[in-house]
Amino acid sequence: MLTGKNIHKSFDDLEVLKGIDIDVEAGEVVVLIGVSGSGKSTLLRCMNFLEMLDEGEITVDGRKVNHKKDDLSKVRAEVGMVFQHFNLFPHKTVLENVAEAPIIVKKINKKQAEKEAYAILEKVGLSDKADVYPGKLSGGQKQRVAIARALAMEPKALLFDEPTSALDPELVGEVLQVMQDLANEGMTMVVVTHEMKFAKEVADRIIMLDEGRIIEDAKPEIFFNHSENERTRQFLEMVDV
Amino acid sequence: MLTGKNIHKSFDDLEVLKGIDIDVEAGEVVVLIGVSGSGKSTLLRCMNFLEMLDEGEITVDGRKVNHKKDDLSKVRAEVGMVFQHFNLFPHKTVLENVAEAPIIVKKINKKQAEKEAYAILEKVGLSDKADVYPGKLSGGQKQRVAIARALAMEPKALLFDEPTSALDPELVGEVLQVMQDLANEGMTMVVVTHEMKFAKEVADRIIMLDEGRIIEDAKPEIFFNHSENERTRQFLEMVDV
Amino acid sequence: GEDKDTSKEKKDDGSYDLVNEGSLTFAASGLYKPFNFEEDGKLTGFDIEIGNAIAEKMGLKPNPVTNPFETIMQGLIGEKYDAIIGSMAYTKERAKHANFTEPYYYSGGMIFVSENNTEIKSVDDLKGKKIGVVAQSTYEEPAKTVSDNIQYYSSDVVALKDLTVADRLDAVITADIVGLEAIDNDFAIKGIGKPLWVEQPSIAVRPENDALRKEIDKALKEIIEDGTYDEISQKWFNRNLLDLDLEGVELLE
Amino acid sequence: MPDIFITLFEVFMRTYEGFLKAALITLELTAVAIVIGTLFGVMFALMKISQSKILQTIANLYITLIRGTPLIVQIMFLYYGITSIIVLSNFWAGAIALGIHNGAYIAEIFRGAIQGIDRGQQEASLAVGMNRRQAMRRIIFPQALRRAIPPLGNQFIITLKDSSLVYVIGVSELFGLANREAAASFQSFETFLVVGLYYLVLVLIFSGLLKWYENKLNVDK
Amino acid sequence: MPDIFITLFEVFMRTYEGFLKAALITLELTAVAIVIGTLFGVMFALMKISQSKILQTIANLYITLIRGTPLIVQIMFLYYGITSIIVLSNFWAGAIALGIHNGAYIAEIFRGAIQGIDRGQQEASLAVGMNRRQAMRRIIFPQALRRAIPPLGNQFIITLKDSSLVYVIGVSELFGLANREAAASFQSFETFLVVGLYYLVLVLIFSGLLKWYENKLNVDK
Ligand SMILES: Nc1ncnc2c1ncn2[C@@H]1O[C@H](COP(=O)(O)OP(=O)(O)OP(=O)(O)O)[C@@H](O)[C@H]1O
Ligand SMILES: Nc1ncnc2c1ncn2[C@@H]1O[C@H](COP(=O)(O)OP(=O)(O)OP(=O)(O)O)[C@@H](O)[C@H]1O
Ligand SMILES: [Mg+2]
Ligand SMILES: [Mg+2]
Repeated sequence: MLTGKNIHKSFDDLEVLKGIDIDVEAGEVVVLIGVSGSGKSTLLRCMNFLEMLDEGEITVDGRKVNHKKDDLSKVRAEVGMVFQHFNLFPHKTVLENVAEAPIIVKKINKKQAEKEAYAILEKVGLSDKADVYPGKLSGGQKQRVAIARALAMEPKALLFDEPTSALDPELVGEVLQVMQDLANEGMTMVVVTHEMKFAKEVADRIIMLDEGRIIEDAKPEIFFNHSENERTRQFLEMVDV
Repeated sequence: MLTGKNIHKSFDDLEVLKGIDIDVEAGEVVVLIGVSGSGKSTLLRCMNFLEMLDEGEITVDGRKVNHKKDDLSKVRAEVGMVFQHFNLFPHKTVLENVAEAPIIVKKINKKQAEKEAYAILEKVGLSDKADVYPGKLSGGQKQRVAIARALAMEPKALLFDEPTSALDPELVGEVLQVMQDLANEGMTMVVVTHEMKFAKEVADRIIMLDEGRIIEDAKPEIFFNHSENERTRQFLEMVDV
Repeated sequence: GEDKDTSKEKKDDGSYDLVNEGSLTFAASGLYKPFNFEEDGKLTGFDIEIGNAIAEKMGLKPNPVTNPFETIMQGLIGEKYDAIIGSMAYTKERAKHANFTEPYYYSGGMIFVSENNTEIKSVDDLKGKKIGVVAQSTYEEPAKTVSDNIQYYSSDVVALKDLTVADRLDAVITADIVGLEAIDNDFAIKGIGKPLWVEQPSIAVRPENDALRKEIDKALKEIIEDGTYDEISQKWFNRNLLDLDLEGVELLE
Repeated sequence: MPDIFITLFEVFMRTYEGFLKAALITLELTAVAIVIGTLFGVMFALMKISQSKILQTIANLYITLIRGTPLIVQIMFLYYGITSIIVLSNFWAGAIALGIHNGAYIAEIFRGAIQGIDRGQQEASLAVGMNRRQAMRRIIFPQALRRAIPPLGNQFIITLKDSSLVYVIGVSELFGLANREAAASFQSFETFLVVGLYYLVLVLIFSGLLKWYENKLNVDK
Repeated sequence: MPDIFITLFEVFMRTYEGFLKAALITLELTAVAIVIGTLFGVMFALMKISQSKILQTIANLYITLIRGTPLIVQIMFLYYGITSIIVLSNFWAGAIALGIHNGAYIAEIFRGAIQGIDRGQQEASLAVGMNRRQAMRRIIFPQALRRAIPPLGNQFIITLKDSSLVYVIGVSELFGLANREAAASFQSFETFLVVGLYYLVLVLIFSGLLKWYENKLNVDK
């Protein structure tokens, strides 16, 4: 469904991604882990075309994306993204945050878009906050709105970049719950997270990045218990599973 | 030598010192400890007249200091102070930092003052840095210069407010060494510190402040091993001696 | 004033353009008492009343406006007003850019000095002295011929005021009437002798609007003939400004 | 001493009707100049942060020219430049000159405000499928505008004072009138003192409003 | 098009001798105004941060009055005010007016710079026995001065442009000369363009020096 082939990406002199091959099947939940600076965020951002590739290609739903010819904003809408710091639009209400893109990108009429947005908010348990501005929400609520906002574009896949690491510990659960529900409904997801419990229970596959390369790609039970990779074992010790 | 009687001090509505009696004898080394916010810094600053008392009095070398009548800057020069963040004068060389006050406060002639400053720098092991600006020094070196600067005024007592807590761990030793040397030479010292080893080995007495009151005042061996005070034992557990 | 899309073409049929239909809009600096200045928020003075009389003769509504002297020509060319009736004297240089009517008064250029000044008694004493003139006034040239130490001003009042400050300025050359007005307002200055230069304040219009100049000239002549002019001049100066003995003085142009 | 106060009071009483009207013109000039300046400012700010080198260069040139020369020179230059092309009233010539001048300063205000918006806002907008233009128009700019209001208010106050310079092209605002009053009454000292008070009062009123708005903004946060 | 360049060149060649002299006067005016402004600025900054309510009030009044009124009104007012007290040439009257104006802005620069110095510097000075005055003179102020230099340089550039306004009191600096040139030659557009370039060059030179100094300062850190 979402594939990357031989992805290379450098910033100035720093080569951050050194040839990544990744293939996410429809309905699959892939958790991406690795130490800080290993290139996890950059990989996600490449898969959503927020960064241009230096080399390699990305295929969405069987269609190869051409950076020059395609309207990237169209393609981006097919792959949603949820950010560590939520990045909600502070000058718009929760409902407007969710309905904004359908209205101006998909040109759906406002009434209809708001009705659908409301339904999505209900799904993430926040319909009662529809008319509130993001400033009044807790971190966990913000992240659930951010997920709703991404869902509103009916993406084929969702990327999450450390969605819970800016949250107070007591608020992590509600966001993971929403993500788990999505996974259960069959959403294709790529999740960068340090929540090993989530990885163990929800992921179909775990991919370990190290210095811009994939050094392990395995099912959770194998990854956590039988990994033969030195770096993986170091990492697992570090995150203290 | 340095006595405070019934010291009260408030900031707006917050009463920080609630009647402190403290008596430091000549040549004595007193270590002041207490949790953050207990009033340690405020007490030191009162003893050096950087803060005015609301009530109570301070006696230096037998002379009661009158805040209104006395020239506080004269009295201050008799009680030196070393700060957590060094507060060296960045626009003056190390030598000038040390010689400045003797020249402009004591009106000693410049040559003589610099000669003496150099001697003091030798004592703290920094005569080779005399012509360097503070910006080029390590934290430990800065603090040793700050001590030299205080010594240059030939104070009767020296106050230290957490002199090592802004330092990288590997630089703490050199500063403590200088302080220990001073103690051995018979300098009267009041030291706020979390360095329990220093307290144990160098202090003649340890005073524990809690919420603006002295709750314990004892020799180190008693303080560390036989304290009957609940708060003291909690504190000692916390700092992990 | 309102924006107006007037064509700049010359018209041959004797008709003329007006910035405001039915009104004669004319400009003065408003800083030149008693010729043009503001009183109770209204422009008044000799120039203004002459302008009003001319407009009435032409069957137009008079509309006096102010514009600083520095930019008064540009305002005319930029069609902010139809004419300058602001004690602007005819000079050859100015005539290259605007068309001038006959002079509507003669003005004598006079030397003014501080009340206490005993040194300067005639134009010959001005050599090397510091002389103040209004920049671009017609007195700039005579000043330059007697001294090369010239101080420029944009207002006569500022220049005359500086005379009262020791060492700032030795003399000011300006219209006698303006200096006398300042004396009336308790400026500690005095005039030296009789007017030495005479300038010819005239009314300026845009070159392409020469038909208007002709009409104004006609109206000017009429008010001189029917006594209106004399009445206005007597009111402000107790004499007729056009009655001047031009013998022995230099006509500035 | 009381003498001067009596004279001042006389001057004040004699002139207040004219000065109140002139103050209105000053305010109108200022308001129009800020509106024009804001249009220019937004345009050049967008050019400056655009991807196009040419647009950037044009914006930099404009900003450098305006910030590198005195306002009064700009007024004169534009006055002579504009009048030879189109016919404008003095008021509009002055307002446009002030507006063009303001544009350079306001451009920097907007550029700062836009670049001060968290990058995440742009990324989030792109991630939901907006293109750059939509992201700017719907997400970045509205937030930047809100931030730009305090410095714009400050610029308004600066313009209020700067508007005194268009007297050179014959606009009857406060300073122009004061000049004429001074020349007519020969009471220059008193007249300029009085007109100074008019400006002061206006500036203080707008500074007060600005402070109030800033406090409100802080409380809202 | 080439026509205008030929005219410009002619105007330039005809006027450059006068303009170079006038530019010198502009620079002298600016320099004197900055020196006077700095003296005033330091004085009022110290008053503003002093313990005395009276001194604070005086400083606030001064700063409010200057910042609340247009420079050109201040020039006129001071010109007539100063004139009735002491005897000054127009150059000095203008320079002093600009200096007093600058003083208010420079006071804020120094106040900011002084208050930006870490409080620990004051405490360390007192702790070694200095009194407040010594601490200010020997420790705080020298550091504040170094910090104040970039904003002072900026103020210099602002003053360079503002100095154009003293033409109203008859100082023959760049703008005053340009005005006369323009009126005499009736080539207003070209003249103001040329004088604008003089200002631009001066401003760019000083901006360049300022950037260079700021970079040096950053490297030194
Ligand atoms: N826009 C950029 N410009 C320059 N360097 C960048 C940029 N974005 C990322 N990098 C660098 O690329 C490397 C990989 O960054 P990336 O954010 O992908 O790591 P990460 O695995 O997500 O780390 P973390 O767990 O800290 O988020 C880092 O060294 C980072 O500094
Ligand atoms: N200048 C001041 N104004 C207002 N409150 C102050 C001031 N100085 C100190 N305080 C308050 O007084 C209390 C005691 O402060 P003090 O610095 O003496 O504590 P401390 O024991 O030195 O703590 P720490 O270990 O954190 O340095 C704190 O609550 C502090 O916030
Ligand atoms: Mg990351
Ligand atoms: Mg402390």
